[in-house]
Formats: sequence, C-alpha cells, structure tokens
Amino acid sequence: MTEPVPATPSPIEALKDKEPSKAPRSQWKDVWDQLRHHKGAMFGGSFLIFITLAVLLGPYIWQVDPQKLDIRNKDMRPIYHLLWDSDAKAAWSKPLGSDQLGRDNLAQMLAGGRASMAVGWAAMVLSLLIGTLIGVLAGYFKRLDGLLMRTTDLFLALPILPLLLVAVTLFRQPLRSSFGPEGGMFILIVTVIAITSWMPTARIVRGDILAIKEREFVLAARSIGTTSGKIIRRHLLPNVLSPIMVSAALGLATAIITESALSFLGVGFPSDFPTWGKMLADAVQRMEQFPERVLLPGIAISLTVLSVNYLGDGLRDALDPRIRGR
Amino acid sequence: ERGSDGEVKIIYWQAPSILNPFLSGGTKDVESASMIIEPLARYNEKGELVPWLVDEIPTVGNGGVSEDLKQITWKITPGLLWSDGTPFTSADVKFTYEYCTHPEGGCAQLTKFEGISSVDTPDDLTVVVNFTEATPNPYGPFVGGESPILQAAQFANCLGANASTCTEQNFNPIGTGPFTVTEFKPNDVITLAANPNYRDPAKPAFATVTFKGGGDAASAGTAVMETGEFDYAWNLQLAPDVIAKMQEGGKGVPVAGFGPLVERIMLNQTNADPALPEGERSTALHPHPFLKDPAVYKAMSMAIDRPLLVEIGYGQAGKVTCNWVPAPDAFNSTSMSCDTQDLEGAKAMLDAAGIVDTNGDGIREKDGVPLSIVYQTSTNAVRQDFQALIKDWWEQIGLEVELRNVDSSVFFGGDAGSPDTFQKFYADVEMYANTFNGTDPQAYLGNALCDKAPRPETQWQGENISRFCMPEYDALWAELSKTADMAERQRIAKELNDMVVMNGGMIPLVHRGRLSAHSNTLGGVILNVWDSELWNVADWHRVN
Amino acid sequence: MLTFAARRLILSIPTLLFISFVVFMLLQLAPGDPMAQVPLTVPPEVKEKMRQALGLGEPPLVQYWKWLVQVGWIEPKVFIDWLTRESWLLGWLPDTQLYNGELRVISWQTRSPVMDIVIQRIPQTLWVVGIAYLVAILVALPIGIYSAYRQYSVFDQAGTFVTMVGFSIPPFFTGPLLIVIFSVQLGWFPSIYDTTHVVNDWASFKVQLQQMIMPVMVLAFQITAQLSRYMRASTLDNLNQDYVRTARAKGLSEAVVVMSHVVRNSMIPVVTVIALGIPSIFGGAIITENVFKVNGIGQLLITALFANDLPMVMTLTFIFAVLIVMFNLIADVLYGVLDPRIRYD
Amino acid sequence: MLDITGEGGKPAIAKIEKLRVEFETKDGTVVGVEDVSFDIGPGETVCVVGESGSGKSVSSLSLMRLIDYGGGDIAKGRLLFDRKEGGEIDLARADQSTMRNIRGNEIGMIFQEPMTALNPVFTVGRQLTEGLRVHRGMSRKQADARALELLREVRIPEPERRLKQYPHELSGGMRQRVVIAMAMACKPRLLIADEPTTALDVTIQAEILALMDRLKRETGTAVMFITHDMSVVAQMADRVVVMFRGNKVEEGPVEEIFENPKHPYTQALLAAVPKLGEMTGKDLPEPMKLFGRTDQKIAPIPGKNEVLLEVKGLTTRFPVKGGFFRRTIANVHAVEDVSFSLNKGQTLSLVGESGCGKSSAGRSILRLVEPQSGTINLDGTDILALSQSELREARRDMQMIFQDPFASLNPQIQLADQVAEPIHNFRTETGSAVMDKVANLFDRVELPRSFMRRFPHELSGGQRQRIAIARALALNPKLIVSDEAVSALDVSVQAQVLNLMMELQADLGLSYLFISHDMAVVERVSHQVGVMYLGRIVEIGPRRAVFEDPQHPYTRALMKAVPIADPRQRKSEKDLNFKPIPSPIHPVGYEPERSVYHEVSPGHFILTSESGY
Ligand SMILES: Nc1ncnc2c1ncn2[C@@H]1O[C@H](COP(=O)(O)OP(=O)(O)OP(=O)(O)O)[C@@H](O)[C@H]1O
Ligand SMILES: Nc1ncnc2c1ncn2[C@@H]1O[C@H](COP(=O)(O)OP(=O)(O)OP(=O)(O)O)[C@@H](O)[C@H]1O
Ligand SMILES: [Mg+2]
Ligand SMILES: [Mg+2]
Repeated sequence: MTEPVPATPSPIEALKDKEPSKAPRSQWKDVWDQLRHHKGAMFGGSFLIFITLAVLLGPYIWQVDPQKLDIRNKDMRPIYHLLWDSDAKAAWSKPLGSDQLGRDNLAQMLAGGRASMAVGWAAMVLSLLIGTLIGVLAGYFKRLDGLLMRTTDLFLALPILPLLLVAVTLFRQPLRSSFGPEGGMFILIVTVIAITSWMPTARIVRGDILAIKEREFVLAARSIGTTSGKIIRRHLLPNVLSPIMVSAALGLATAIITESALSFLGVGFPSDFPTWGKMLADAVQRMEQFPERVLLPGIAISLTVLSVNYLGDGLRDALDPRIRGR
Repeated sequence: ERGSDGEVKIIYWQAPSILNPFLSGGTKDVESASMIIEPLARYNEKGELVPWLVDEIPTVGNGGVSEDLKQITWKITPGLLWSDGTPFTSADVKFTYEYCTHPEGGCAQLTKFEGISSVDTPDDLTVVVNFTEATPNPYGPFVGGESPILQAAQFANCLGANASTCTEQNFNPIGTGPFTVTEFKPNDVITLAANPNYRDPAKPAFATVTFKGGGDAASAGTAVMETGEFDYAWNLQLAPDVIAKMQEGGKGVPVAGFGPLVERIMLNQTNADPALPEGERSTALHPHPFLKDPAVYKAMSMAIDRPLLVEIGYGQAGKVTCNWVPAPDAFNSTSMSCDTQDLEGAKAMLDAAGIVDTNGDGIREKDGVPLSIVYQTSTNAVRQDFQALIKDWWEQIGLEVELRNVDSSVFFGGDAGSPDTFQKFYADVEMYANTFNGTDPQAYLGNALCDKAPRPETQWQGENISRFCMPEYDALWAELSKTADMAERQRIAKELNDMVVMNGGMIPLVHRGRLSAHSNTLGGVILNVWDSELWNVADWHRVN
Repeated sequence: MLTFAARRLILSIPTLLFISFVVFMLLQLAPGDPMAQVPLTVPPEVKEKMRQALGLGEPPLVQYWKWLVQVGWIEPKVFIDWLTRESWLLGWLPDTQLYNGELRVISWQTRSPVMDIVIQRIPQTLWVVGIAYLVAILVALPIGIYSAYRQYSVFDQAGTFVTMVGFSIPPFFTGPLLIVIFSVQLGWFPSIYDTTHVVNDWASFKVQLQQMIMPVMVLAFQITAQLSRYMRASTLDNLNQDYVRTARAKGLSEAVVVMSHVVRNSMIPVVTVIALGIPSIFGGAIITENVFKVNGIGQLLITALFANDLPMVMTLTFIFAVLIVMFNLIADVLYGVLDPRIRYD
Repeated sequence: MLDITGEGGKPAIAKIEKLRVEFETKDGTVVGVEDVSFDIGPGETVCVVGESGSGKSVSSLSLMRLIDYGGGDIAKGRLLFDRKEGGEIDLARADQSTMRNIRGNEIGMIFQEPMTALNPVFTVGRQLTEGLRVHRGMSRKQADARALELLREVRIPEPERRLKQYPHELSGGMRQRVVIAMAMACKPRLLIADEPTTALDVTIQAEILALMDRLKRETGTAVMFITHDMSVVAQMADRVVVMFRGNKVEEGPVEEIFENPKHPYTQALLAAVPKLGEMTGKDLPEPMKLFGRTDQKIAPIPGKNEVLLEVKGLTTRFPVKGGFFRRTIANVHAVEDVSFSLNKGQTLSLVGESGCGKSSAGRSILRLVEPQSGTINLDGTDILALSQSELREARRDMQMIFQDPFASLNPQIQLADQVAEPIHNFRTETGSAVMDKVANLFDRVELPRSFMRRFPHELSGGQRQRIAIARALALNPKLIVSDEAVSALDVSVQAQVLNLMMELQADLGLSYLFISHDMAVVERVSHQVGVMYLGRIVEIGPRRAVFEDPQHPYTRALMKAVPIADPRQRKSEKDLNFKPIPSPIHPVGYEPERSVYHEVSPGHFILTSESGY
C-alpha cells in the first residue's frame, strides 16, 4: 500500500477509511467463485455441459444413423426393460430401443437433441438480440419509444402459424439453395420463433433502461464526454444483464417448446429431421405401449430447460457485483 | 321403435362447418348432412344403387332411362314429408338443380349436374332429367350423399350470391332424413333429434344424436374403443399397431371397407428443376431428364415393399395394389403384380439400361444427370413413415432422395402463387391419395388426359398432376365416353389404367380402405365407402 | 387519468389499423387456399367458381377495405342492436335497428357471420382457459409469497423446482398423459369435452367440473409456474424495503406485515402482469383445446388457419390485437390505480 | 431480580449490557456490534454518534429485536427494559409475541429515510392508526380521532386533509413528522430515533429537532437519538455515547464530551466537524486542521483574479406536459435569471434548500440539461452556442462530481476503467500511458494503487468519492462542478475529501462551482457564495461578506437554522419560523420579472426584486 502522507501512530487511525481486507481478484474468478456456491447453477451448468457434449460428440461415439430403418428390429424396448421383463424385445444393439420403423432411439435422441438445442440456442440468442436492441432503443431514445412499443404490440398480435407459413413460402427456396433443405428450414424456424418471442425481453429491458438512465453514473458518463453508443454499451447494457439473463433462460425454454409445438401441429421441420419435440409429439399416440418414447424426449426437454433456468438464476446472482460482494 | 334407444354419440375428428354439402364439398360436411337431407338414390355398401326417396332405380330396362341415354325419369315415393311436415315434391328436386347450377352460387357439386339440359317436373312426383348428350351413366344428379335434395321453400331466397347469407338455412336444413338439427355449432358439435315426420315410423331408434367434431384421429379412436365415451368414430387414419392397442380397450371394434382410394406416388413427367425459369418449371416444355425412362420408374416401383407399407401404415385398412383404379372389382385390372420387393432386380434393370454410378458418389447417373429426386407429400404421420421407408429403398438402388412435406392446407390448396401445391408439382415425385365418387371411373380416368395438365395458362389448375401425355390414351378415353355396354366399359377402363401405370405416370402403392370404429353397443352399422358412412343411420340401434 | 386513457384509446386506433393491415397482408401472402379441404374429386373449375363466390377474385386492397368496413362499422351496429334488443343490460332501451342487412364478416368455411361463431365459442374458452387462469392466480400468489418469505427454505426450493418443471413440460405431453391416467386407466374424467353440456343443477355442475378438471389442470400448471416466479421476485423486493421495518416497529404481527403491507406493494407489478396475460385467455390455448377437444377460440383459430378461412383468421387476430392493446392500457391504468405515486394525465 | 438502575441511582428505562450482534453471511460471521453497554434514563436524551457502519443502527434495531429480521443474531449481552407495568424484561430473550406488544407501544422508532419508511400505497391515516388499533384496541373512529390529534401535535398544517393523503403527496419534512407521530402514537416510554434528520434540509431539520425536543419535554419520553452529525448532538443530547467500529469508545454528558473529549476518536471526530463561524475574520478559505495530523500546511488559497466562468441571465425550465395532446401546459422554473462569475483557482458556492435549483444550475452550465436562455462563457467559449460535437470537446474543460458516490459510479466496471473512461473518450493518452495516468490520478487522490482492480461496492463512501474526483481530474479540467460532493459522507471522511479538494485547487489552480446545502461546509471552502431561493440567487458576494453580514431575509433565516456544534448554544422552537416554499411551477406564458440587485458592499449583491420569500 502506498500511503503518500505518513500517519502519526494512534489517533489518526480512527479517521482513516476502512479498506477492503480481501486481496483484489479478477472479475471472472469472482463470478466463478460465486457461481460455484450456487447449487442449482452448478447442477444446471453441469447438466447443460453434459447434454451439449452428448449431442455434439454422441453421434461420433454412437455411430448409428438415426434415419436408418431397420424394420425387422422395430418397436424394441430400452435395455433396462430386461431388468423386470426378461422376455422384452430389447438388445444392446439398441440401448434405448427403436421406433415403429426400427430407427434407433438413442441415435435419434442424440440427433434430435442437436436440433432442439441448436434451435433453442439460436432462437433464444436471436430473440434476445432483437429484444435487447428494441428495448434499449425505446428506453434510451425517448422519440423512438412510442413507435417501438406499438411495434411490440403488433408483434404480440401476430399469429405465429401464418407467419411461419408465409416465411416458408417466401424464403424457403432461396434459403434452401444457399443452406440446403435442412439448413434453410432451420433458419426459417429459428427466425420465426425469435420474431414472435422477443417482446417480453424488450419490455423488461426498456423498463430497466428507463430506470438506469436516470442514475447518476449515466449523467457522469455523459459529462466526461462518453458518446451515446458507448454509454449504452458500457454503462447500460452491463446493468441490464441480469434481467436479460433471466429472459435468456426462459427464452431457451420457450424456443425449445415452441419448436416442439410446431412439430406437434405439423408445421415444423421435415419429417426426416428429428427433434426432441417432434419425437415427443410423434410418440404421444403410442404412449401406453411405449412410454419410454415420450418420456425420453420429454425428460430431456424438461431437464434442459430446468438446468438452463437454474443456471440463469445462479448467473444473475454471480454477475451482479453487489450481490457477489455479499 | 322410434326414439327408444336414447342418445347416440358420433365423433368426427374433422369438425363439420356447414350442413349444406353444396357449399362445402368437404367429406365431414357431406356426411354430417346426410343424416338430415337425402338424395333420390344411394349406393349401398357393395357399390350398388338402391332407391331412397324413389320406388325403384330407373334403367333402360324398366324404361326409366331413354334408349338414347339422354333422359332419366325418377318417380318419387308418394307420401314423403319434409321434417316440417310439408310434402316432398318434384319441385324441390328441380329447385335443387337450379340452386346448384346458379352461376354465382359457387356450388361444390356442380359436376354432378354437368351435361344436364333441363330438369322437368311433369307432376308432383315425377322428375325428368334431360341431358344434352348421351350419358351412359345418368346416375350423377340427385344420387349419393353429395347431391341431396334441398327444400325449395326453405332455400328459395338463397340462390346465387345470396347463398352465403343464408346462415340459418345452411346450418339447419330441413330434410327428409331420420334426424333434424336441434343445434349446430360450426366446427364443434351438432345435436340432432329424431325426425317426427320420418317415413318409417319405427325409425330411427335413437332419439338424439350428438355429433362431435375436432381433435385428432387418435383421440377419436380412444373415445370409442378405450373409454367408451362415444359410439362411432370416423376414418381412423392411424397406424395398425395403434388401432390394435386401442382395440384392447374392449369398448369397441374397428370396421373397414374399401372404395377406390389409392395412395400413390405421382411421377413428374416434366422437369421441376429450380434452375428453370418460373413458368417453365414442371411444364411440358421440359421433359423430365430421367423419370420417363422405363428402367427408372420400373426399378423404383420394384424397389418398394408394398406389403410392408400396408402392414406399417394401414393394417386391415389397406391392400397392396398396382392399379390406379382398384375398385369396383369389375374395374380392377389384374395384368400387373407388384407384391414382392425386388431390390436386386431393380438394380439389374438400371444396370442393364446403362444407368450406373459413373462418378463413384453412390448415385447413378443417366446421361450425366444424377438420379437425384425431391419427394414431396403432405404432412401426415403415415405418409412420413412411407417417405422414410421408400427413401431408404430407393437409396439402396442408387438414387438420391430428398424428402419434403408440406402442410396439407397448402399442398392441396390451389393457390397459384404458392410453389408448394401438389398441382404445381415443383418436385420429382409426390405422394398422396385420390379417389372418385360413385362407381363409374370414366371421369376419374379422364384425369390423365394431356390437356388436363396444370400449367401456367390454366392458373396451374388441372387434374393431370403427373403431366402424363399419350395421344393413344386420349383416343381410348374418348372411346370409353361413348361406350354404354358395361363389359366393354370395364375392359377399356382396365386398359386405360394399365397404360398410365405401365408408362410411368404413377406408382400405385396401397389400396386404402376406410377404417372407422363403433362401440360394442351400437348395432346396425354397415360401413359404406361408396356413399356417406352415415347412410343407414336410421337403422342404427343399441345392442346389449 | 381519464385524459390519459382517452388519449391512449384514440392513439390505439391507428395502431390497430396498422396491425390489421399488416396481418391482412401477411395472410394474403400466406400460401394456402380455402378450397384445400374440398376433396380432390371436385374439379378445379368448380373450385374456381366457389372461390369467386367467396369474393376471392377481388384485389387485396378492396378485400381489406370491405373487411374493415364490415368489422369497423357493420359489426358494431349489429352489436348495438343486439344490446338494445336482447341483452339484459340494455334490453329496456328501444331497439336501435341500426343494422339492415348489409353483408357482415362471413366465414368462408361456415358461410355464417364470424362474430356469431366467436360469441358461441367464448363460453367454452372462458370456462376452461379463464378458470385455469383464475386457479393459477389463486395458487401462484400464495406460493410466490410464501417462497419469498421463506427464501431458500425447503418449500422455496421445492416450489422453484416444481414451477420450473411446469414451465418446461409442453401441454401436448401432459394432456395425453392425464387422459391415459384419468380417462383410460381410471375412468374418472371424460377425455372429450362436451361443449353442449348445460349446467343447471348440482349434478350437471359436477359433470362440468369433471370435464373441466383435466384441461384446467394442464393449463393452470403452466400459468402457475410463471406467475409464482413473478410474485416471488416482487415479494422479495418488497420484503427488504424500509417500510416493512417501520410496520414491524409498530408492533404489527407478521401476518399483517406480510399480507397487508408487503403483498399490497408486491401485487402492483404482478397485477399488471396478470392483466397483460388476459388477452391470451381469449386467444384460447390452441394445443390444450386441441388435446381435450374443448372447441374454444383457440381451436377456432387453428381450424380457420388450416382451412385458410381468411375472414375468420383476420377477425380473430384483430380481436386479439384489440384485446392486447386494451389490456396494455388497462395494465397501465391499473398500475396508476394501485400505485398512488403514479399519476397519469 | 434484574438490577436496572442507571447513572446516579435513577432507575434506567433501558439498559444495554455487553451487547454483541453477529450476522451470518456467505463470507462467515460478521460482527455488527462487539461490546456495547449503556443505559437510558427516563426523560433523558442519549445521543449515539459514530461514523457509518459503527453499529449505531444495529444497536437500536437490537433493542427493538428487529435485528432478527435483518439476519442478525444477538450473540451475547442483555437488553433490559423496564415495562410500563413495572416489570423488567430482558428483551434479548423475549419471544416475538412479547416483542410485538412492546414495539410501537412501549418503544417507538423513527427511521432515517422518511420517504421509504412509509408504505407508499397506504394513506397516512391508515398507517397512523394501525398501531393504535393493535395496541390500544381502538375502534376506527377513535383511532382516526387520535391520529388527527397526533398530527396536530407534530404541527402539520391542515391535518384533516393529510390523513387521506398518500406519503408521496407530502414534503419530506411533513413525512418525517408523520413518522414521528407514528412513533409517538402509543405514548412509548422509549423513543428510538435513527438519524431522523439526516435526509432533510437545514430548515426542516431545525424544525424537526425542535419538535422532538418539545415532544420529549411534554411527554417525558426517554430518547435514544442516533446521528453522525455532531452539531445535532450538541443541540439535542443530555448524554452522548460515541461508537467506533462496533464498540463504545466514550460516554458522558454532552458538555463533557464536547469540551473535554478523551478518546482519540472522539477528538478526531470533533476536529473534523466544520463549525459555522470558524472562518469568521478570514478572507480566503483554507484546509481544515485535522486532528493528529502534524504535517498539514494550512495555507489560504488565493486563486487568481481572472474570470474563468461568466454566467449571465441563465434560465432553465422543465416543461410539464399535460392535457389531451401532451402539450406543455406549465414549466418548472428551476433556474431563473441567474448570473455570476467565477475566477480561476477559486470556489463559488451555491447554497439553498432542496429544490431551489442548485443542481439544475450546475447541470445547465455543462449543458447536461438544456438551458432556456442566458449566456455561459467559459474561458472565452460560449457554451450555449456550441454544437453537440463541439460541446463534447468543451466538456473536457469542465467536469462534474455528484452527490451520491454510490450512484455515480457504475457498479459493473472496475475502478481503473472508470477513471480511464474520459481518457479513452478523448484519446488524450493511448496504450500503456493510460494506465500510468490512471495510477497517477489514484496517487493524486490518495488512494492506494491496489484499488485499481476493485469494484465500487468494495469501497467506502469516501473512497468512492475520491474515485469520482479522480475521474473528473482525468482530463485536466479548468472547472469542476461539485454537486453536493460531500453531503453523503461521514464528517470525518467529509473533512478529508474537502481538504483533498482544496489541496487540488491550490496545486492545480482548479475552479470549483461548489453546490451544497451545508452552510458550515460552504463557509469553509468558498471564495464567493451565492444563496439561491426558488431558482434565483437572492444574495451573492464574497464569502466573508455574506456570512458575516447577511442582508437578505432568506439568508438570515437560513443561517439561523444551522445547528451549531456547541451544546451551550441551543436553539428553541420559538426562534424558528420558516415559510413553506412556494411552487416553482408556472403556466406557460408566465414571464417572471428580471432580477434586480443592489450592491451593499463591493461585490456583495442582494436581490431587491420579488424573490418569492
Ligand atoms: N444485515 C446485515 N448483514 C450483514 N452485516 C450487517 C447487516 N446489517 C449491518 N451489518 C454490519 O453491521 C455493522 C454496523 O452496521 P450499522 O447499520 O449499525 O451501522 P450504522 O452505524 O448505523 O451506520 P450508518 O450511519 O451508515 O447508518 C456494519 O459493519 C455492517 O456491515
Ligand atoms: N428533469 C427534470 N424535469 C422536471 N423538473 C425537474 C427536473 N430536474 C429538476 N426539476 C425541478 O426543478 C427544481 C429544481 O431542482 P434541482 O434539482 O435543481 O434542485 P436542488 O436545489 O439541486 O435540490 P436538491 O438539494 O434536492 O438537490 C425542482 O423543483 C425540481 O423538481
Ligand atoms: Mg444506520
Ligand atoms: Mg440537487
């Protein structure tokens, strides 16, 4: 410690500012420390990593083509069925069983997870970007507020299904030629989900920006010559991070569920492109005979969403230096 | 005894939206209306005509049809009453004709009345229909569930452009059928009560009907066979194992019947390459680069395991077929057989034709064009399973297949602006099912005539989906339309059927039946695929 | 407050016009054809004639204008007539007879006025979706409050878990699951909702309860999940406020401190969230209605969509937009009413 | 039996013995109060003083057992309280239902923040009657009547109307009166007041203090008065308890403490308190002499006689929108025809009550709010004529320090980066030179360089304000507008920051526009003083002239309200007579008359035209 003015021994000590006793640490280490103590976040984070790795690397380990039909081995049960029913039609070659056309459930779960996670993340990120952008603009620039908020109303009223159908008609061909049939559909679905789900984020961000804009540090930033763009980036955005985090967690969940609802209504991905939602929707008919076919994707969706929510909770606390300090 | 059996509950997973079949044409609407309004004659479960509001079917033999085939005379059963108690007369029949043929009315059943020059009513009980040309099959107008008789008094103000404003009439038509509408909630539920003026005093056995619509086939099946909440469920398009599981519920049984409905793959005779300019895609200007090659389409057909498709997709509601017109039996050609899959044979055929993989990417080429096809269909669980299976087989014989499914409202919608309609056929092959009404396939066979091909000039309308075009075919069809002799008609029809299939217009897959289910306590159900399924609802009754 | 509401109401008119125009154009662009459900056996010429009869041939702007006149001018007349003729509210007024037979908004599927069908559907939707919303509110608020009051307790943790699960399970999974358990296996509740059921005595009320219970449960589960999160967060915020300490310093019991001081303040943001959610009640719950065959507004919208029944879709979306705009306004006004610090002018 | 006798044999009402309060936090146990014992006799006012965080509030909350709800735990000690019905009780062991009976009934409490202490959604009447109905079992009618009586006792104008109003409709002073009325409602034997006047203006503070004094005398209630303001202590206390970091360091009668402090902390504290009148006879400001610091050079700061900032006729109004079309229907006349000039290296202070337009004037000069009219000339640049980009450049010469060191630093950004921000904005330095400059600035404001990587929340208030100063210095400005820069700080810290600012002025030749409501501080730092009232400067001139010879009646009233840190010069309620401030909102089109000044002595002007006072 460099104290420029040497202190006289006893009484001056009384007047000195108290100092933080802990050594300074890097911000990210702090965040991590805080996060580590949040049980939910730890569970969520590790599950998310697990499931992400599983869907990313799984197909390299379990090298079965999810689309491969094996009609003789259709309707196999998961291997654990052998535990209580030794006559069950199950084998190690299909650890989670197979569907009515003999496609391998494990391979489909992995492929479906890839698609669902990709849709979820992409749509969530996109909707966050739109929502945050609109929210920040509406909150920061008073002139844009009315217009942007009415636009929000418009999007709230937009029905998702016709929107998707229109998008499919208008853009499928060009997207298909540049990104392939699945890539094109992916972009369409992600965009439509994002376009119909950014509004809550925009509302929340706008509200928070309106409040933070009045805080003195924004005024201070302006007085030291910080430009509007920089004020938004450096001072406003980091301070609305925690509501955005919460929106993100909910957004991922909503995106995965919306995609599955679209599949359920038959307007989602092409039939040979499995997603968890689609597997779930397809298996509902055979729920009684083959409960695992509903439960596996159902549990996968729920656990993913759940872990994202918990992680979001933990991150919100950890990212806020005020809470972190306590 | 009328009304003694209480209530019967019917569920259609497609909900009826109107009770006037002339304004809708949707099966759900036609069938629900058939409990209320009736035609002069109907087809029975065997596809035979039976008199309904008349005493006998007019034929040349009994003098009801003129020798020159230009006139048919119907004699109405005396004493028939409308449900409001007024007498049913030939004027009502004539009115129905006028109602449907009004140029601004947009009548869905217009084809039924095609070729009529006039409808005369010499007296209250006689209807004479005059045709402009000899009509070998004069049983179009006023026959079958699609062309029932409306009450003239009720619909008098609903002609032409007024048709849409007659909500009350359209929702609550007065009829001669066993039931009358108590309340109609469009797209939801109809409640009906026994018609007090029904011609048979002992019928119907049920006092009321609740006709529920909505949901999906699976839950309709569950409601009849598993929970027993409903008595009758219509058209359960479900996988056989699902039906079998439901049947274990023990509350009801499925029943199946076969009409001429065929699930088929249409082969595009023209080139749908997206690189072609709009307006030339899928038109006769550009023939398809390889699908017209017999080796290709025959190999494609041979690669398909139809019995497996039946087993997976339809079970007892499906049969293997190689024909476009598999029913009535007399029209079912037997010249082809296709019930065994022959992958090796298919490969050999392609090899023999010189269509081999030249560049080692696993896909065969014909004249340098890889056999790469886009395979589209409407969104539907069974079709998607079929797509997956067939894609698999075709890839085994060296084709590349990309699947596409289109929402059925778009696929079957005729929107000329959409690239995804089945008529535009912006794909190489597409799969759907089609059928015809009644028992005579002449008009249906006409679908393969050259000039019925959808093209920009026709706003992409037309029934010749595969753009099949053979002058010999057109000539033979013209002959059929002039032939009255039944045996000869059957021969020509079979020949036409064979021409289309053998020349690669389509690959028939499955002869599909109708599978409905009724509860164990519902008696009198006779599944009829040639007319409304509810054709004999007057005879339905409760059994214990 | 009054001028605020009036100004917002008037400002909402251009907003709504714009929304309706965008939606109309969107639907125009959308592929699909009202004739899609007519069987393939009906030939194209006939379908073309049917289309003409529906007025589809006209240019889109003309169609839009007609629709606008019908919705904005003729339907209100019909409504006022109905009010003064039949409703118990204003039935004593002389019949206004404003409507004299102009063309109303006619559905292409049913050839009947769209509004009549909508009115027919509202009871079902209110019974099921509305009650689910109510149940959800009644369950969510106490859970939220208690979770916040006992933050990090077992109850809170369990509540968080359950609500998150509720949020993450789609209704097309829970719905059929409930049907398998309660309808097929146990046979307690019907799997198909009877929209014709009339409640007129205790027994029929019980039947109504039985058929409502599953769809309501499925829906309420989801809504509860979200609302209780909001309530918890809001209560947590308020529990740390100074006025709570003041209230305690007055010697008030915990029950009074929490239930009256804290809850009253925490309700302010939650009430607006609830108000903003109300339009979705009228929007129906497409999937739940579909699963349980509750043919409400959601089912109406989805069948209309799949049948390309443009007037129906347009009108439903428009009603929905009106509700959204209105409840936005109501939420703002409520905020002002509940929070004396806010003053609108 | 509990022995509950206080000093001099008089039985004490409350007796705190060896209190120790702990908080369980994530980082382990935090001790809020370590070892505190003192007692409060009947009718006596015991002032508890100490810096922020010394455990004052924790002690008082423990006495109410409200500490339980804040996560605290009374680990040791006894809190003996003499209940009305004679019995004594150890509050530390009492159960919560007993406590509920005592709280609000036998012990009343007043909190610091009058706005947040009242529930915003309930009427004043409801909040006042709540306690009465619980403890006295009164009916609604009786409670209402009593509430009205209470409001009269605390001298709120129009008490009938207030009962139906919501807290936000009352001014800060009125709110605090309501809080006092609430605490007094059940005639408690002990009243705990936790910094009841800290958030208030001097005039209102004076009134509230007088009110409490009167109530205490009339009811004989014992008062435990918590504050960190020694002048308030001097005005109120019978006995003083000095706390330091969780411990009691000194206790004694008020005169004793002030005149003969024993503990070094008390001595330092007293030395740090700026006392009005200390500068009498001096022309130029000079740093404060801090206790225990031997190396200080106390030299007057002369400044230069060149004008840096010249403001003429500055007028700033905020539109009030209303009506159907949201047109401007009225204006808040925040700053009205203000003119002054500020010399290089000197300080001009603006003083006045809350809402008189001090901040608006300061912000107008930087054009952080757009003034309506007037001219601002900063060293030859006409600020009001600049375009947005030129303005940005011009702001390099003028910087601002804000009141709330918590709010004016971004909680998410490391301190070094916050200080570096202006440097980056104007690219005055690049590369590693930036951090060197930041490090130098840290040295300059006497903060250890190890703080550079920390976050604002890790610092104390004074340290934060130093960061704000460092940030303002980063661009080497000529003018610093300091808007209440020291009002939120503890006295001891405040003295250090003030000294720092003056040192910087002497070293760097900075000019300050010093905005404050604290007359004693202003007296210490200024060369010139402007007294503002309702948007206008009512009196302006050299500090010595204004303080030693106030001419305008408002200035005089203001001076009179300032509490003096001398227990022998107490004020009584009778001396005080303040008019409520009229509304600064006027309809559109209202054009106030121009200010006319009279020069009473060289450079000393007073407003002769209508000021509204
Ligand atoms: N809820 C709490 N959790 C953890 N520590 C606390 C809590 N409340 C107070 N403390 C700690 O107790 C100590 C004393 O705090 P207290 O509020 O009594 O200070 P104070 O003297 O009232 O200060 P101020 O003048 O700022 O009000 C502080 O160091 C503080 O950090
Ligand atoms: N942005 C604004 N919009 C409308 N009115 C404002 C605005 N800022 C300040 N005012 C009003 O202008 C007047 C002067 O406010 P200002 O903040 O300058 O007072 P002040 O003397 O700094 O008070 P304080 O000591 O409380 O900071 C007040 O009546 C205030 O309500
Ligand atoms: Mg305190
Ligand atoms: Mg201020």
